[in-house]
Amino acid sequence: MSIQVKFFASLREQLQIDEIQIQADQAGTVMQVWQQATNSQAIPANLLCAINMEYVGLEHAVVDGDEVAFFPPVTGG
Amino acid sequence: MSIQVKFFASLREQLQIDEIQIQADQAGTVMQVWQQATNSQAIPANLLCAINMEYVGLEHAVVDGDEVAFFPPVTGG
Amino acid sequence: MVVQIRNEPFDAYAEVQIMQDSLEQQGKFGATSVFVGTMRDFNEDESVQSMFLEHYPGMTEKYLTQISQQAKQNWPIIDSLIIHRVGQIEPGDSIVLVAVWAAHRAAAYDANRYLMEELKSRAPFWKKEQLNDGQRWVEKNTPS
Amino acid sequence: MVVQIRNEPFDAYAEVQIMQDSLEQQGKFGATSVFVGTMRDFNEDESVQSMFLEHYPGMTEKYLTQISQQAKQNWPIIDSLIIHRVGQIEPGDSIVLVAVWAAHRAAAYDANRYLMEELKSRAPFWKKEQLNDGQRWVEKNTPS
Repeated sequence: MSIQVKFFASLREQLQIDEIQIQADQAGTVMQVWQQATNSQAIPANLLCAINMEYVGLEHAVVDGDEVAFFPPVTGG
Repeated sequence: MSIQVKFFASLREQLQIDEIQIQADQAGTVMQVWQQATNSQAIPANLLCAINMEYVGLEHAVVDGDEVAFFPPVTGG
Repeated sequence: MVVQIRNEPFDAYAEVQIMQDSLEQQGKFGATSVFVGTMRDFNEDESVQSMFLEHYPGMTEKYLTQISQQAKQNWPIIDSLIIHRVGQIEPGDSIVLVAVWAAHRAAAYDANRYLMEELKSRAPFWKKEQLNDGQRWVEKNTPS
Repeated sequence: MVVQIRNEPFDAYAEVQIMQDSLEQQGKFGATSVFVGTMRDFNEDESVQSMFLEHYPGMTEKYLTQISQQAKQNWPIIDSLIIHRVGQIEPGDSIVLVAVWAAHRAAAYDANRYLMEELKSRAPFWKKEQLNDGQRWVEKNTPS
């Protein structure tokens, strides 16, 4: 299973990861994607997550080919 | 006592009076101005009144030199 | 704070830009709320050819100035602009423009809507519509 | 229904006029509500020199399209326009434009504010401010 993982804004700078592709043997959750992609760093307060550009929670299931994104609270407008 | 009286919009057309100056011997109310200016025609529902370009009620006192205006509900904007 | 009554068509968005460029507090406003009322070519299921907008000269300006001052007291706004057409108006013409500049959006939105609701409910303007088969006074404005 | 992300400065009121001129339903809209967010030269008591606006390409357009469709379901509106800047932004530049056309004012006002609140709370954009002595990420938007 191959998952594309993206980080944005202050989170991208803190983790020093822009984008990473991870491989997993079995289906998992967004939380497990975070742990694998960040080497189990602590989850920031107010972390936002999306799968394929739709907001989801940390317990949401991830399937092969998904794009998972992590980012801080948004500040547009 | 001299009072300038103005009528607007549909009311002006119905009464066929644009503007009229009336004389009165003693102080009165907006209601009395209406009666004198219109020969005591019935007061329309939703009649609006102003003295010197400020909204007032029919019982408001009128003094010499006032401009009194009568008009229907407003429909600007 | 600007209030204007116009006898001729005006370009609403150009007017907003002109006033904005003249504001002293450049860099201070983060939020601008603009409302434009435009003449439609139908009303109450009837086609409307044109419209005559009558007003009470003097009282309209006085009233619109009062509500502009009230808006400035009620909300932290930087400036406001009201332009209202009178006279003969064609479909597609701008009838009314209300613009409010503020640091933040809540004040801009709230003050703009306050000005429009006060204008609609109390400013002494009256519309007479020219229909295919005659004319009629618009009897009242909708409350919101 | 138009949603655009722009890398370059845009003239907000000219954009409203261009979209308005292109609407098929000329003579049908009586109310236009426009909101423009502009970059200020200070924030949280500090002078801001410029700003970088990052976004999530693809998700921003998808999200803004979703809320535009939702607005059209929730209110009787004729059309809507959202333009949002990204990249390097200077004080006085327009950041966001939301415009809504409707027959009547309540729908125009309500849908416009809905779009701005949804955009502010959920659209994936992030601001980084350049101050006199360094830079900082804006941590959160105000709720109204």
